[in-house]
Amino acid sequence: MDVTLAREWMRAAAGAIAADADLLTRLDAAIGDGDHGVNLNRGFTAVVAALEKTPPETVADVLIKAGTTLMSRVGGASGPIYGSALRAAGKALPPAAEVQPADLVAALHAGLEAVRKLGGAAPGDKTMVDAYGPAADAFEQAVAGGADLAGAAGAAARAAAAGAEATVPLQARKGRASYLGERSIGHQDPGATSTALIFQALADVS
Amino acid sequence: MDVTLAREWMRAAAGAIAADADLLTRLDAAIGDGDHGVNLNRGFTAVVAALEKTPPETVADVLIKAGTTLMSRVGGASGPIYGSALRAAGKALPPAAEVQPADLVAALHAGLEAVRKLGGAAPGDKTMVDAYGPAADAFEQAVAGGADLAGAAGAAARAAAAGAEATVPLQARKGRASYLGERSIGHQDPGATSTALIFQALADVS
Amino acid sequence: MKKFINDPADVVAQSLAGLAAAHPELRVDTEEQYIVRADAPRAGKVGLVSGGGSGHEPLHGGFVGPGMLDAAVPGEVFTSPVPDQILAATKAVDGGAGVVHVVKNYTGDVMNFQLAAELAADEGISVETVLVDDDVAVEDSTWTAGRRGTGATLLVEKIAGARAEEGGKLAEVAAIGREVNAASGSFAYALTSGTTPAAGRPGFELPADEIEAGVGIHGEPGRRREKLRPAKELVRSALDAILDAKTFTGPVLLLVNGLGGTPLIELYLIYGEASAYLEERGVAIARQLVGNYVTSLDMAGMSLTLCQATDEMIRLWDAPVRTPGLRWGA
Amino acid sequence: MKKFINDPADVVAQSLAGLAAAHPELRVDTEEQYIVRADAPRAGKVGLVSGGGSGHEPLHGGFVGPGMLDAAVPGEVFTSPVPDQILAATKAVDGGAGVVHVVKNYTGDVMNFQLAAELAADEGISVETVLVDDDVAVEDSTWTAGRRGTGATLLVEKIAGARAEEGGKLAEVAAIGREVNAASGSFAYALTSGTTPAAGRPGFELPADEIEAGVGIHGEPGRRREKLRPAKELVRSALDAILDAKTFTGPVLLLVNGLGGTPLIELYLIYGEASAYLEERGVAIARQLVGNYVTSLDMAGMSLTLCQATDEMIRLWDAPVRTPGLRWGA
Ligand SMILES: Nc1ncnc2c1ncn2[C@@H]1O[C@H](COP(=O)(O)OP(=O)(O)O)[C@@H](O)[C@H]1O
Ligand SMILES: Nc1ncnc2c1ncn2[C@@H]1O[C@H](COP(=O)(O)OP(=O)(O)O)[C@@H](O)[C@H]1O
Ligand SMILES: [Mg+2]
Ligand SMILES: [Mg+2]
Ligand SMILES: [Mg+2]
Ligand SMILES: [Mg+2]
Repeated sequence: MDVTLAREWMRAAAGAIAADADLLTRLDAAIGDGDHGVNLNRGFTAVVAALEKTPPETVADVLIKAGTTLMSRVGGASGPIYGSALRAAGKALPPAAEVQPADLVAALHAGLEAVRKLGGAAPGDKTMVDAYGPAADAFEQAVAGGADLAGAAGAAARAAAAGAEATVPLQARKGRASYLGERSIGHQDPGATSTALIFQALADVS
Repeated sequence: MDVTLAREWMRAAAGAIAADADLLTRLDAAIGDGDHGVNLNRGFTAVVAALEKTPPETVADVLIKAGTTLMSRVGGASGPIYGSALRAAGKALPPAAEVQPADLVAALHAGLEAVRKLGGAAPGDKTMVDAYGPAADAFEQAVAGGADLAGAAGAAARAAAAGAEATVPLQARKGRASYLGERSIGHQDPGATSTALIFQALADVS
Repeated sequence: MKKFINDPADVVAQSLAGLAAAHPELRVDTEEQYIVRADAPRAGKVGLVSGGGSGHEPLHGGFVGPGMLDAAVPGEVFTSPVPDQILAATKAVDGGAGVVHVVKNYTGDVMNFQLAAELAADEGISVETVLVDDDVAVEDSTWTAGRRGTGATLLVEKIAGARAEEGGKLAEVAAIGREVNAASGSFAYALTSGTTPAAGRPGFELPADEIEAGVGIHGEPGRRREKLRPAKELVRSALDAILDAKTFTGPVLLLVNGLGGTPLIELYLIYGEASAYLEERGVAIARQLVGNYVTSLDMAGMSLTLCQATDEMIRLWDAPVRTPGLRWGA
Repeated sequence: MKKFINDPADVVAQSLAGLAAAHPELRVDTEEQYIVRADAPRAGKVGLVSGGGSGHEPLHGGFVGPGMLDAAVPGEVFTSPVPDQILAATKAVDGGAGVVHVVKNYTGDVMNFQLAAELAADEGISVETVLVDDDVAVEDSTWTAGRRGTGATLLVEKIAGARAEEGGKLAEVAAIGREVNAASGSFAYALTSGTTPAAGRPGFELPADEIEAGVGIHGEPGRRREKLRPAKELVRSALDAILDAKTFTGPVLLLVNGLGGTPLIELYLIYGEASAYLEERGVAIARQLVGNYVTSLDMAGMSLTLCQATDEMIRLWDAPVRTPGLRWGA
């Protein structure tokens, strides 16, 4: 992945979130407070603007700038979570204009670790961890099996989508949806859904 | 009309208003504030209770007590108006257990005069005057033509109903409906409608 | 209809009972149905009484207390109180210096207060009536019952209340009240109708993109139906209507009033638009108030009221007031 | 969706601009998006900062002023503010004695305030956080994000604010705030959902005869759906839930809070029922407040909050406060 591709990824993610903002908001209205799509759309629009204003020169800096922007523009639960994920991922990368799939494996895991440290969610708690975890694992396995970026990103995207869908029958234990208790069952987690969109964006540009 | 009939009239009026309270309220919601049925129902229920508690011995006292009760229980525009109408009508009657149709002619006109004095409404202003006026005139003419109470009351009831219906095309110039300007056109006046019910009650018991 | 009530017929009585329990500094006569300052009657002080149908809270019961009303007389929802009730409140606050009735210009209110004033006169109490008729949406002609009393009622009650509190005589208190009313104009928009407990359904039904312009505070339809427009445009239209109907050169008192179901976040946005437009029109704002004060049950809507304020009015506006609904300096 | 707005994206910013215009006694940083007392920072005084998503007005911006908050940080509607914003407000009120953050227990609020506190610490400002989690509708277990912060937030802000105003030290202000929170419990019912400007439709749709029990203040569905019942029964169920979850022997502070779209006439009726039932249960009421204070946009609903009050809390509750949304003694 080179710095151009990294920026394209963020642009594609922003596009996907804008396109599905309404879906994300509707999912959040069902078991949360109905702002997830609006939140992320505001944040990723700002990310695209920030990356255009002063284009970073390393992949790491693209991710760090994206994360910092999300953190200072999104608010809510998803702002700090996506923000620290991207910042941690960026910080785990070598400071280079181009990074290798193996570097990205480490970065993805560092991001996941940051999410779990900040939010304390375990797999099965019906959060974005349920899409992010399987995606990071699938990416790692694909790379270990010799896949190139496109192949690994495709595997991650499929795993994230499956993970997001698999949140439907779960009862939420973190975030706003947990207030609903059993009534959270039967709905797909909005954060896991947006995570799947972001991995799909990576697959699309790779 | 004897004192028993006078009390039956008030009871029948109360019954008719209770039965049509919802209609009166709906008419009032269209061009007023949607309380006419509730107002009159509260008032006439109190009238029936008051007449039962200490039954008056003259027709005049039935009407005065009914008017006083309405005035102190109804509120709104219709409370003072119906209240003073009945009180003025009662005061115009001889203090007797039984009164003649000619006495009632004078009483009805005294009541109408009180309404016009208190509220200042002229015929055609889309108020209860548009039912009450024709009813009083029809009653008078019937009596002049030799009709008995039943005949005169029937004529008055028909005239009141026609007068109420004739308020539909009028633009209101008094009361709340006047705020609507031209938008008051096309609706029947609730107060004229309740007046028609009260005259119909008289016809029913006569 | 979804409301936190027990029985539509008992709403006013039970709400009054709750008000009495929540505000021990007031005295509530639940029998005669009126609310008075606990220290009423105060010898030598002009009593200030207002009232009207319920459903406009905090008006009027929430404005009883030092510096504002001596008593409030709530009728049934949207129904004027009855003369007996008004008389009882008038007697309760009469300290020998006379009583001012603040009456919103509705046929029912006018008649019932007039009958009460006659009864009070029979008992030797001097009553002066201040009629409030600030709503410029209604034409002031012989073709209507005249302009309605709406937002300016709060201004009249606050300013006349302060004048009475500082010892103003009957004629003086009534005079400043009338002056405030004459200097005021209001205009309101409704996004939805309120629902009375008794009727159980909204007074009118509006399509999703339509609003009523020129509504009063009783759920009655307005002067005309319009398409929903941005707040900025609605504020300008409302202010234009007021500025066209009466002369305002400033400084003004500006009341941005919610009709009950409008969140504060919107009322403050409206205030921002209103103050910007008044500046554009060269009208200075001396004092302002933003909130749900003169309401129409749960109606989503807002009214704007301007009052061309004299120094004297501003002084009285700033005077301490201590009521459940309006309080400062005390 | 019918609202008095111009563009859903600008609602919070434009409403803040209006607040700034309406309250010259406050200072509003429209760039960083926070509201501070005009005299901030005050040397030696502990600063009190709160915030959260917008849509709960007058909470929090309406509670900025002497005796209560030094600053408020409004996020977008129902969305926690961001760390930069919270940091800016924290710096604006830091008078050298440290700053207390009052944070409602929502994942987003907790994270964003925590990040801001870390950034503030980096700049040498001591921050203590008081977490508010009074909503007994949510089980306090590892299976949830813990209880939500709702009505008790007002009590914490008022009482800790008074303690800071009289010169309390950082640890003392935080301690009384935590004490108030620990002593409080709340429960809410919704008759309708509120509508966020961004979503443009109600958070949930309810049939004409159903209500949500155990809702929070973000338009989220509650713990369960129930049939509408008389107010008396709903009040008893809500109080039972609170009295079961925590021990209250009185004297208590009782807050009857409307969620935005509930008329005062209903809130006072509710207060009447609540005070009668508490008497029945042997719980004395020391102080009470009735109104729309911690709202959820235009949601028709109400919450009850009880706080087992110490003499010290009552003393601080009675202390003067001068804010747009709560004012007495000043
Ligand atoms: N503790 C947590 N750990 C990981 N993800 C979380 C946590 N809490 C919430 N989330 C995610 O955040 C999403 C909600 O984001 P958003 O709606 O933007 O914020 P908010 O809940 O503050 O309104 C949830 O769908 C969930 O995936
Ligand atoms: N000035 C008036 N003269 C005669 N009748 C009037 C006048 N004003 C109103 N009314 C009558 O009163 C009726 C409304 O009564 P009601 O709804 O009980 O009182 P309110 O208008 O105070 O709510 C109207 O339909 C009209 O017939
Ligand atoms: Mg959300
Ligand atoms: Mg009516
Ligand atoms: Mg009425
Ligand atoms: Mg949110």
